[in-house]
Amino acid sequence: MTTEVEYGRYPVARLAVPEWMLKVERLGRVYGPFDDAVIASTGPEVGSSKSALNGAVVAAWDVSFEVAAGEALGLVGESGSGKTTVLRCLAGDVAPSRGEARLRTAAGDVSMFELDPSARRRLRIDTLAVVYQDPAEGLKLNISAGGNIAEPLTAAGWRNFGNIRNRASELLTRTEVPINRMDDLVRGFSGGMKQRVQIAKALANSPSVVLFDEPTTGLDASVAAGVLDLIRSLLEEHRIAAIVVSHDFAVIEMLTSRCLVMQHGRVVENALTDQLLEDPHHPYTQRLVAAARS
Amino acid sequence: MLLDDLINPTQSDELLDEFAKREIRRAMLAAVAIPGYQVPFGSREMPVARGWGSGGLQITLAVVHDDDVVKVIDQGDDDGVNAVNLRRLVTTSTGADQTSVAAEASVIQSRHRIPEDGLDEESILVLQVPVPEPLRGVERDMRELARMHAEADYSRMWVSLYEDKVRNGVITQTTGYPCLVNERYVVATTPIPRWDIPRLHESPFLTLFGAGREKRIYAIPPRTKVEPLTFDDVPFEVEDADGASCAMCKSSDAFLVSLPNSDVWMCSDTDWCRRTREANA
Amino acid sequence: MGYVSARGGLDAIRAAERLVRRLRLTSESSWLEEDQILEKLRLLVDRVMGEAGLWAPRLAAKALRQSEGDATEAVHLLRAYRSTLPRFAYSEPADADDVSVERRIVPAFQRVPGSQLLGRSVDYTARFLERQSDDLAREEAEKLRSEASGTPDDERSEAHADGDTPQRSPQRLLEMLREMDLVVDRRRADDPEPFDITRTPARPPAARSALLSSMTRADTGALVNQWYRNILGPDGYLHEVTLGEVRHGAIDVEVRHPVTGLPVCVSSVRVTEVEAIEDLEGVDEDRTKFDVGYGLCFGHNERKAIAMANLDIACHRDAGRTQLEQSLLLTTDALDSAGFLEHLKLPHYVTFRSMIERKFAMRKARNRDAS
Amino acid sequence: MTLSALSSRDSTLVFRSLLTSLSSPGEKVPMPTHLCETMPPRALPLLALTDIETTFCAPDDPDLEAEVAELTGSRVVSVADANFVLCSTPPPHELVLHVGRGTPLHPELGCRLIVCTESHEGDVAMRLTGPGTRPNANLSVSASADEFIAARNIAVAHPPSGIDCWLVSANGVVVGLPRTTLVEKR
Repeated sequence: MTTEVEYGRYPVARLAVPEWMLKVERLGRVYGPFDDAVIASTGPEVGSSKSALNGAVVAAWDVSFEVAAGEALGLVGESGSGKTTVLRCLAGDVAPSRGEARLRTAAGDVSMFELDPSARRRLRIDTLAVVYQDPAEGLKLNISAGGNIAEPLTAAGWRNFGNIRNRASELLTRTEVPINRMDDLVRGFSGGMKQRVQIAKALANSPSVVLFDEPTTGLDASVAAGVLDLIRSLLEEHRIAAIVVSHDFAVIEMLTSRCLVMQHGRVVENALTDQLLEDPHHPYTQRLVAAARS
Repeated sequence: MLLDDLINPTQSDELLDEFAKREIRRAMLAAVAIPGYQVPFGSREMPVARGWGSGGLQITLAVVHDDDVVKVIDQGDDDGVNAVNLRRLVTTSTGADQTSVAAEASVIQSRHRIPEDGLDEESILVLQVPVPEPLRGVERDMRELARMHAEADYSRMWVSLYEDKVRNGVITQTTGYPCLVNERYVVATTPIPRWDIPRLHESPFLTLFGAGREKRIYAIPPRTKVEPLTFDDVPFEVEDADGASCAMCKSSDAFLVSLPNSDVWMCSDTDWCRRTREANA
Repeated sequence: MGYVSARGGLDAIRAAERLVRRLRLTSESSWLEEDQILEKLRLLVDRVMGEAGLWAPRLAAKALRQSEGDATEAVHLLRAYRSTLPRFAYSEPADADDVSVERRIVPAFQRVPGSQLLGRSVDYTARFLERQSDDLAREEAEKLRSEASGTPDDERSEAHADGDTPQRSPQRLLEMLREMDLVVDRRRADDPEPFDITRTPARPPAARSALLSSMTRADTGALVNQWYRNILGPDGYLHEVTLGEVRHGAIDVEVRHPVTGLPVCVSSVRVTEVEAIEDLEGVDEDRTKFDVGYGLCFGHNERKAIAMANLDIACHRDAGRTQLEQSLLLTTDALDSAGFLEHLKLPHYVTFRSMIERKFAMRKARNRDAS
Repeated sequence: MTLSALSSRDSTLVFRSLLTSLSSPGEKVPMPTHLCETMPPRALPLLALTDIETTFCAPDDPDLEAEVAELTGSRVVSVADANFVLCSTPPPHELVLHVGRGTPLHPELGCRLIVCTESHEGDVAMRLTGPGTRPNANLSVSASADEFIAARNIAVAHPPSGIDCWLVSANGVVVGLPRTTLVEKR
């Protein structure tokens, strides 16, 4: 970590001893058989994540970073760059081919990739939440907004109907979902409203880490801005360690203090977000920034 | 036994071979040791159709010997066709005696009811189960169902109760109310009415559940915690007959069934009704 | 007064039993001999044995007679009888290459080593309902009987167009495709015990042997429907395969003698066997090769074996992505589905009473909220 | 030792004793007297429950093992693979920790362990709680069985996987300890 103090958006935790909440080391995910030669045959220099040797796809390789409480880290890149693969490995939706991810929990540090699937799922209840790009992935559309929030609550042992209702309405209020929609099926909600419900659900058990996968992609600009505002204020409020995956530098700029730029499965640049926007080093980053500024 | 005997069978009352009984017994013992867990077993075809009590029948045949006294009911009625048929098969193939009085029976096989009274520490209750999987309403994929039970992950069941209450003002689950056994497994309580559910909790008797078609046996041992799934602040409700009483025996503290569009109510447990009438007389 | 379920239940049941039995035994026509059923309704007997999972032609004939032609009922009778029998031993593994074929076709090639052998099949006959009088038919039968067996017709149907002499154990097309390195090799080096679906209920994810056993015992119609549903139905993930082998023939079943320890033949069974060649085109598949699905069932039942072979390879390629495996394992057994359907005829007045009670409870709750 | 195959009725009677003992952990349940008088009672659970579909072993009782295999057709396998394990004396720690416990998906694959004890009287008093136990259910075991109980407690510590035990006394009284029973020293 750099000693030069550049105040990002959430500098507090970073200035203190690097008190990571989630630490990822040499994460890799390859589709198909691979060895060193296959890995070497892919990447930004080659211009592809697909190996010409055997057709294996090196979706992500050698990705390392850490995130502290109260900090938001961005993963930026075009589609196919590997950023969503990284997020899905951390979420437990995809098994990594290599690497380690350590998560700090109340019960001590755990190596997430070494946990059995059932322990992984338990982490998702109250420690690590995910907000997906597609609300259908994070929500059950045929269940009411309140019912969607009831799921993580009951999974965490809540058994009082009144308390569940209160907590759900508190979360929906906080995420600016009209409370009179609480008992309506999510299916009938607008895209922005669905994302707000998904965020409310993610926060139900006050997780210490939240992963956002393109949280505003697909929303109208004005709606997206509102959702981003919400996420930003929630991150400030809850001292969450967040990872935000986006292809859009505007989103990264608004939410994160530091970010990794990914291309063809590799991290090509890793810097403070402000710095990166002002002075991008890698040509790919320069291109992305230019696109965002235009 | 010779091959020739196998292909030229003589008539016999035996419905299950000895090895089949052993296998069913092993499954039953596992079921008792893991209360509420659905133990898979090599369910055999019985002379009754799957869905007509073939699971309950296999259990009863594997449990009963000639010193036993059996009671068999359907809907609480000893004289229903299914009950009569099964009782006949059990008594002829095991030599067991029969009774309609629950207190006299050592083994009671039932479809859809627990007798109103008479079950004690000496009783074994065998319930016929059409659908043993309590979570099927919230999940269809069996791989996922197995996982949910293995991890005691029942949050989706709770969500369905939440949704039910929100939408309908009450929990609308009718019979076969899902219960948590020994704070671990959610079970389908055959479809017995909610009226009978409280009697499963810390009961003096052993209850064995047999699902022949789905090839599952599960059990609730005596003196075991059985909690109907409901929220702390939403009381579990048994069927309410609005103060009605049986037209024949005047009972109001029994599970009553009625005629269509009428105020005439009757006990579903016919033997209880008979005994109550005799006591009244 | 009051609802009374069939009171005097035992008398009613006995009367129903007597009625069924009396009308069956005393019908006007002459007694139906087992041999007649075995010969004249041989395909029905085969089908019943296959769905019962029990090779016992005479018992199957008895069951069909008793069930008055209801195949599912006959399957039920056979299986329930089997429940009363102990299992003393396991048979020795039988090699399908030892099947002595009576019919064998290879649609994938015009000419194959070992020859095409059409054998006894209506596939090539015109499906006219024969309306000749019984007398004429008997006359024809007499005439045919007087001709020696092994007539030119038999020979010709066996020889097919390629003129080769048919072999009883011809080399498989699959072997030749393997020699051409055209088939994904999924044979495994270890030899796991086959899954016994009569002892352990098969549920997904299951071993391939569990899937094959379930299908071989499945209801023929159910399996054909599963196949077609996956061709034209809403799921639609099934390819149309090319058939590599369709065979019907007999094979010996051996059991080790409990005293001598030597294998002894206890029966000869007839089976239908099918190998279905699948074109691979998935992203994670070797597109330069084929894969093969397998079907085998008791008796002569080509529809079932073909559906089975196609569903076998479909299920392998599906690899758990959909619930095809669950459908095949859990929904194709004749007795499971028919039994559950028929249980709806049982009294359900306790459950229905509970349902009505909830309807009123919901109304009460609604009125309470409204006021 | 001369064992004989159980009749259908006797198998049922032995099974009922075993069923009662697992339904009421800690309760002293006699097995049928007429069988206990003619055969070593410890063999009865195996004779009643095993057949060619099962596996078992009796590592410290090879004669009995051979006879049971002959009579029931049950296959003799290693301790770790056996559905049933019979121990003529309270087994050592290692054996108890070695038997199969099943998995969360298939807890029923856990082993049934049959353990012989001289009697159900001993110096070490245990309190039993859990499904089926009566109020104040208890168990007295000898010091040698005490070690076994400690190992058993480890084997059942991660439900639903675990093992189920029967303690069979020399006079044919069986005490069931299903995996759900909490056994604590008093």
